[in-house]
Amino acid sequence: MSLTIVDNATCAFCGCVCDDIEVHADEHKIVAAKRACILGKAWFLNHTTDKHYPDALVDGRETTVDEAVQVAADLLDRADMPLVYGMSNITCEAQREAVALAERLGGVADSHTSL
Amino acid sequence: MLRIVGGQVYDPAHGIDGVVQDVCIQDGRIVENVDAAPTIDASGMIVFPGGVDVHTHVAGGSINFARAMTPEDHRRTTAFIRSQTNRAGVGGMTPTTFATGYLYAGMGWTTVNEAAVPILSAKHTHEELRDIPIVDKSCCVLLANNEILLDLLEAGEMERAREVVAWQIWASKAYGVKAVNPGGVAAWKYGKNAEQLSEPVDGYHKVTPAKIVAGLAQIVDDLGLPHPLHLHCNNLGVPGNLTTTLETMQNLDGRRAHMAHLQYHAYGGDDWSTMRSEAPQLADYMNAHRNFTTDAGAVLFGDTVTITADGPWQHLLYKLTGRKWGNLDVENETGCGIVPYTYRPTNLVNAVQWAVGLELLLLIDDPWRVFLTTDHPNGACFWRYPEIIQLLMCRDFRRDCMAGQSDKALSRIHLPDIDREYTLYEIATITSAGPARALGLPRKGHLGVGADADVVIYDQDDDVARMFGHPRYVIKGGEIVIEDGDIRATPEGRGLLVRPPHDEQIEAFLRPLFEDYYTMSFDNYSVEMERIQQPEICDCIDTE
Amino acid sequence: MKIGATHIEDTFAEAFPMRFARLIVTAADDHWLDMACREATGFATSVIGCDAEAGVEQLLSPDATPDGRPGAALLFFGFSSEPLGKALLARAGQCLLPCATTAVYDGLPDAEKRVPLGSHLRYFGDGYQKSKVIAGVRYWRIPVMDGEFLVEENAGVGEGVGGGNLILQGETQAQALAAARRAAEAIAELPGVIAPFPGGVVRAGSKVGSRYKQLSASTNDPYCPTLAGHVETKLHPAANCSYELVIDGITEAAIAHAMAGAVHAAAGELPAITAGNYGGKLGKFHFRLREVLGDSRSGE
Amino acid sequence: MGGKVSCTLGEVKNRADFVLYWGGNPAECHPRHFTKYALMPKGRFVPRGRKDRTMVLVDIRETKSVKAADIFLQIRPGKDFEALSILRALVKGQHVDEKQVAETGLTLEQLTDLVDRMKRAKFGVMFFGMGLSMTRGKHMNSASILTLAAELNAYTKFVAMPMRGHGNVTGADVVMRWTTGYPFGVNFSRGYPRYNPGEFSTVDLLVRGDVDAALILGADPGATMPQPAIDHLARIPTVVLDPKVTHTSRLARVHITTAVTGISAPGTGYRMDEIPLPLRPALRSPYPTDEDVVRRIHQAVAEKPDWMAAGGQTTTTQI
Amino acid sequence: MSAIRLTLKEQPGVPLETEVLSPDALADLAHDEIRSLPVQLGKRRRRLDDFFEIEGERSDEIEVHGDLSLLKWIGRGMSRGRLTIHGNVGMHLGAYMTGGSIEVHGDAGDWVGAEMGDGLISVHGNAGGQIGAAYRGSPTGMRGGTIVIDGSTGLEVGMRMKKGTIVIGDTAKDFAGLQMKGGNIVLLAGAELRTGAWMIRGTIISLKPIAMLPTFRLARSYNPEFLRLYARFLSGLGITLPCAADEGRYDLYSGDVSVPGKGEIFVWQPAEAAASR
Repeated sequence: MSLTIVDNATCAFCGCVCDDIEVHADEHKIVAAKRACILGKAWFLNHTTDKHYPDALVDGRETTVDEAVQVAADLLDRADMPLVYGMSNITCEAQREAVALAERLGGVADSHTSL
Repeated sequence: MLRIVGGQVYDPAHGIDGVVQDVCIQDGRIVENVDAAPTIDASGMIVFPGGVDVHTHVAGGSINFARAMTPEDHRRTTAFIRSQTNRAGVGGMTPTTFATGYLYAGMGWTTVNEAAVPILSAKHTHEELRDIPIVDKSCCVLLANNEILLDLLEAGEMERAREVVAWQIWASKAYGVKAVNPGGVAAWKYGKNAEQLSEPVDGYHKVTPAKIVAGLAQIVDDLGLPHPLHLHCNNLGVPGNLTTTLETMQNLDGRRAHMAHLQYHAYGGDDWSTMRSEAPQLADYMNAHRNFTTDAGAVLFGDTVTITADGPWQHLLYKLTGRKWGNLDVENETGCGIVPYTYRPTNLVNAVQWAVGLELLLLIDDPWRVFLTTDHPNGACFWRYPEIIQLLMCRDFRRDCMAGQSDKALSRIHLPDIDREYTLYEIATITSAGPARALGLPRKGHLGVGADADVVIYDQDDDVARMFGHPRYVIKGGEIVIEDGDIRATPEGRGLLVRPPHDEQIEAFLRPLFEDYYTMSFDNYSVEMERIQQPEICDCIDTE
Repeated sequence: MKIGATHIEDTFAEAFPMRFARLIVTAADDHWLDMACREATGFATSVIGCDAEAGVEQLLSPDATPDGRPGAALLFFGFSSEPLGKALLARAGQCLLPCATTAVYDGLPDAEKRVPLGSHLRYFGDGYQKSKVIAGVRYWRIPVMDGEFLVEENAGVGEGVGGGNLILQGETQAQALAAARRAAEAIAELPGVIAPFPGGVVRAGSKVGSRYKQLSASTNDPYCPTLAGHVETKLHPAANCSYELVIDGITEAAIAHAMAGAVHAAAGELPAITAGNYGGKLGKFHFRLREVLGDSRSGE
Repeated sequence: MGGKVSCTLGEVKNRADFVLYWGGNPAECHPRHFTKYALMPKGRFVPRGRKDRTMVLVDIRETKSVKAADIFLQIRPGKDFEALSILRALVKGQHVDEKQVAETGLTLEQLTDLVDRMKRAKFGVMFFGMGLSMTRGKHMNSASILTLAAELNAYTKFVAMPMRGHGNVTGADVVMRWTTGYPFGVNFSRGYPRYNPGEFSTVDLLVRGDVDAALILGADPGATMPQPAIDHLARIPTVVLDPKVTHTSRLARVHITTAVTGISAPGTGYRMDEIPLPLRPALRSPYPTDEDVVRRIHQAVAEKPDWMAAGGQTTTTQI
Repeated sequence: MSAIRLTLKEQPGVPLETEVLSPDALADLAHDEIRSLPVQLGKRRRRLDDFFEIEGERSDEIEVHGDLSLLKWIGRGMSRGRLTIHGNVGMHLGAYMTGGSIEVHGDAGDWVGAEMGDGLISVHGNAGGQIGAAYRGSPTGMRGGTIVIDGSTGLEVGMRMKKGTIVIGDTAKDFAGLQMKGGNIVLLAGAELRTGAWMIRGTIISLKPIAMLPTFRLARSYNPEFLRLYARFLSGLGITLPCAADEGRYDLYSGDVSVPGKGEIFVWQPAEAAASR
C-alpha cells in the first residue's frame, strides 16, 4: 500500500501550530508524524478514517446528517437566545461560518477565550 | 443592462466636464449603447466614475489588532443591522469588514487599495479583503524593512533583489510594493529608528534608507509594476521632516514613486512648539517633478486610531498621549503600531496638520497627481471624505473652520491665503480618475467604453458634504448596490493582483535563508490563489 | 434730633458701591481661629492704602460651619472684583494657608461672579494637590506639614456698600473713646457688616485730596480739634475729640441697621454725632442719620 | 492606559536575549515552543541560540520546564498580580518595601535583579500561560504583564504574548474581530454585534441560564465547564458538532460527527502570534467538515421566516 | 400626577431588555402607548404589556413590582424622575443615567450605574460587579452622581470612575476602585483583594481593615478635614462616616505606585485600636 506523504503539514493541536510536520499516511491512518512533538504525534496518530461514530444522533437515535441538520436548524431557530460556542478546534473557514450562523440566529457567538 | 440618462457627466479621463450625456452599461462594463435597457433618469443629477482610494488601511493584522483595542468606539458608532441583504457590523474608526464595504460603497467608492501588507500574514489580509463586499481591492506588500532584501542590497545584489521582490509580490498576492519608514522599522526591532537618509541602518554597514528607497523604486520600475513604489518616507510626523521628504524625492532621481500621505511629511520647525507647515515648498517640488504622485493623508478633527507600520513613531505617540498602545512586530519584514488619537483644533500641532493636508491638495496644481485620502484611519476615517471635499470646494467653509483657531496656529499655516476652490471636475479627478491612473488600473476611474461600470450618481445639492455623503445611486460592476442610502445588493468585489515574472530558481535561493530566519515553512508562506476572491491579474507595463 | 444729650446732626453719610467676598475660615480651636482671623483681616483698613477692607463679620459655632469646627465669617471689600480677587488670594495664600489647622470655604455660594481661590492656591501643592467635589462643590487639598490645607475652588463676589460712617464727638477723649468702643462693639455683633479700622474705630478720618500731589487723601482737618484755630472747624462747640466709625456692608440695609445700632450704643453723653460726606457727589448711597434712626425715634 | 505590545514568534527566535515564561509549563504543554521558537534556536541576532538567551520561569511549582530555566522564581499561588505590580513599580524606580514583597513568596532582591535583567536585555519577551490568565485576577493578570511589557519599552525593546492553547482558539479571536469588531462573546440579538465579557461570555450565560439553545463546535464544555453550566446545557436543546461523540454530545439533542480539523478537514489555523497557516489534511474523512455542516444548518435556518422581519433592534442607538 | 405602576406578570425565559422602563421614555405617554412600547426578549421584539400589568400614565414617577432579575437596562440614560423597584433587578440598572433617582428594594445585577453622569441610585440589597464602572475599553466610568448599595457587591466596583460617590454597605469583591481616576468609594464593611489596583487618582475609604496591595504605601494617620465635609454629605444619605479625632484616625495609604498613581485609601482605625498600635 502506498503512503501519502504530506510535507509541511500543520499540527493544530496546540497554539504553536507547528507547520513543519512530515506526515505519512496510508488510506486508513496516519503512521508517522516526523518533527512533531510528543503531543503532536499522539494527536496525528490518534486518527483514522474509520467510522467509529454514527454520522449523526438526534435524541440518541442514529440518523442522517441531513435530518440532524434540519433538527438542529429547527431547535436553534426557535430559540430566543441561542449560543454558538467553542470554535477552538475548527478551521477559520468554519469559524467564519459559525459567526455568520450566530448572526443569522440572533444569538451569541463565543469562544474559549471568554473562559 | 442599464442606461443612465440625462445626468451631468464628469469624466476627467475623457475631458468630459459636466456634459449631459447618457451612460450605458452592459455585462458590468461601460458600452457605447444598449437596447431596451432599464433606465435611471439622472436628470438634474451628477454622474461620476466610482471613487478609487489609493491608500487606506482596511484589512489585515494591524487593523484587526486595532479593532480589538477599541470596543468603546464600536459601541458609540451607528451599527449596521443585519438584513436580508447585508451582514451585521459596526462602523467607526475601524469598521468591521462588511461595514467597510458598505461604508465605501455608500459614498460611491468602488475600488480600494490596502496599503500595508506583510507577506507573513498576507493570508490574513486576503481573508479579510474577501469579507469586504462590493468594492474591488488591491494591496501593497511591505518590503522596505524586509531583512532578506536588505541583506541583498547590503551585498549589492540588485538583480537577485529584483527576482526576490517579484517572487514576494506574487507570494503575497499583492498589487504593488510599499515602503514604510525604510530601515526604520528594522531598527525599531531594537527600539531604534532610522532618521538620517544617508546613515547605515542599525545592523548594516552599507544599507541606508536612501539606498533602500532608490533600490526598491528601481526594482518596481524594472518589473513594470502598474503602480509605482508606494512610499511612506522616514521621519513621519516629525517637525522639520520636510528636509527628509525632499531629500528622499531628490534621491529618487527621476524614478516613479507614489508619495503616501504627504501631509505627515511636510513640516518645518525644530520641535513640537515650533512646528509649522511647509506645504508650499513641498507643493512647489511636486509641481516641478512629474515623476511623483501623492495622496493627501489629510487630517480632520476628531477621534481616530492611528495605525502604521512605523513602530517607532507609534511608541513616541504612545508616550506623548498616554493612551492605549498596540505594537506587533512581524519577523524579518515589518512592524505595526496602534495608538488611538484625537485631533483637536485647539492643539497647535493638530491645527497645523489639518491645514497641511488641505494646503497640499490646494497648492499642488495638477489634480492628476494629488489624491484625496486621509490615510484611513490615521488622519481621519475614510467615511469622512465628503467633509474634505467640502473644504476643498468652499473657501468660505474653510475660513469658518479656521475662525476659532489661535493666531499662533494661523501664523504657522498658509491656508488662510489660499483662494482656490475645487471644481466638480477636479473633485472627480482627485477621487477617481487620478488615483485609478496612479494605480495603473485602465478600467477604473473613467466612464469610457470598456471601463468597469462603477458609477456614482449624486443629487445636486449646495451642501457639498451632504451631496457626496449620500449618493442617489451607486453602481458597481453594472449592478445598483446603493439607492438612496439603502444597501440594495452586496456583490463580491474582485481581487486585483500583478504577477511580475521571476526566475523560478529564486526559490532555491530563498528556501534555506527562509528556514534560518523564519518560523514558518517556506512552502506555507505564499498565499494560495484560492484565497483571492474573483482574482484579476493585471498586466505589467513598460516603464521605459 | 437728640438722643439723650447727644445732638444728631441732620446730615448724611455718603457711601459707595463696593464688591465683597465672604470667606468662612475654620480651625481646630478658637485660638487658631483667632490667629487666622487676625492675620487674614490685618492691614485692611481702607482701600486708599490697602488691597482690601476686611474684618470679621461674625464668629460661627461648629454646627454652623461646613466642617463642624469653630469658624468665622470674614468679609473683604474692594472697589472691583479683580483687585478684590487678588487680595483674597494674597490673604488666603499668605495668612490662612500657613496658619495652623485652618480651612477656607466660600461664604457666598449663590453669587454668580466668582474669583479663584483654591484653583490658584493649589499650585503650592507642587503637583501633590488633590481636588474633591463634594455635593457639587470643588475643594482643593494642599498638602502641608500638619496635614492638608483645605480650600474651596473659588469664592463668590457680591455687590455691597462701603463707606458708611459716623463721626462721634466727645467732650473729652475718654468720653469719645468709650462711646466709640460701644459703637464698634454694637457693629461687631451685627451680620452683614464690618468696621475695618483698628477696633472698628478710626481717628485718622480723611478728606479727599491733599496739597501734596502724591496723596489722594489727607487728614480730615475740619474734625481735628487742634486745627480749630486754623481751619473752618466742623466740630460741635463742646467737642474736643472725635472718632469716626467706618462701616462696610453687604447691603444698604445692613449698613443702615448698623449705623442705627452704633448711634444708639454711642449716644447719650456725647455732645454730637455726625456723618461724613462729600456733598453727595461721590457716592450713590446716602444714609441720612435721621432716616436711619427713623424707626427708633420713639426713644427721643 | 497601557497597551498590548507583541510580535511574531520569528522575532523571538531571531532577537530575544531575554525570555520569560510566567504561569506556564511549555515543556509539557507546548513542547516545541522552546526548541522551535523561543529558546533553543539560533537566530539572526542571537547566533549562539540558547547560550545567547537568559530564560526566567515564574510559576507556583517546579515543573519540567524548570530544567530549561536559568532562573526559576517560585511565586506563592494567587500572588501573580501583586508580583507584577511590584515589578511595574520597580521598573519605574518606585520604592517598594521588602516586607510588602514578602507576601509574593519572592524577595525584593530577586525582583530587583529581574528588573535589572529586563532593562539590560536588547530584546525581551514574556510569555504567559493559564497559570497567570486563569487564576484569581484573570484578565487583570494578563493586563498586568502586557502593561509591564509596554512600559519596559521606555528602556529597551520588550514584548509579551499569551501562550494560547486549544488549537485554533487564536483564529476564533481573529475571525470574530474582523467580522464583528470584537474578539469573543458577541451577541447579535439586536441585529448587530454587541460585546460585554461577563454578560455574553459562555460560562456566565450558562450558569445564569440566559440562553435557551446551544450549538457547540470545536469544544467539549461537558468535560471542562463548571457543573451548573453543564446542567444548563442539558436542560436546553443543544447541538454538538464534533469528530467524536463527546461528553457534551451525550447531553445534547443533536450530535453530528465531523471531520478532524487539520487531519481530515482542510482550512486555515492561526498560531498563537496570529500568523495564519494552511492546514493540510493527510486523511480523507468519512464525515463532512464543520464548515460544511455549519453552512448547511445556516441554509436550513435561512429557509425559515426571518426573525428580523418581525422587528429586531428596537432603537436607533446601540444598547 | 400619580405613579405609573408596572407589575411583572410573566417571567421571561431569557433576558429581557427593557430600556424603555425609564421616566424619560414613559412620562409623556398615554396608557396605551406605554403598553405597546417595544422590549427585546433575546432576539425577539415584544410589547411591554406582554410581560407587565400596567396602571397609570403620564408620570415622572414609576413603580415596578416583581422579580426583574432577567430585566436589563432599566433606567438606561434616564435624566429625571423617580423609579422605584420592588423586587430584584438585572444588569445595567441606571447605566448612563444623568439625573433623577432609582431605588431598588431588592438585589441588582452587574453594571449598576455604569458610566452614569449624575443622579442617585440606591439598592437596598446586594449588587453585582462593575458598579459605576466603565464599559470595556472606555476610558472613563461614572462621572458624577451617587450610588449606594446596602449589601455586598462583585468585582471591579467603580472601575475607572472619575467623579461621584459609591457607597458599599457590605463587602466588595476584588478590584474595588480599579484604575480609578477620581471620585470616592466608601466601603463600610471593607473589601476582598486588590482594592485600588492601578489607581491613578481618587479616594477609597474603608471603615474596616482591608488587604493592601504591596504597591500601596502607608503614609500616616490623620483626620482629614475634607472627610468632615464629606461625612456631612454622606449623612444626607443616611450614612455615618466617623471623622472626629476622639473617635479614631484614618491610616492613609498612597498608590498605586505601579502606575505610579496619586490615589489614596483611607482605612479607619477606631480610637482604641489606634491607641494600642
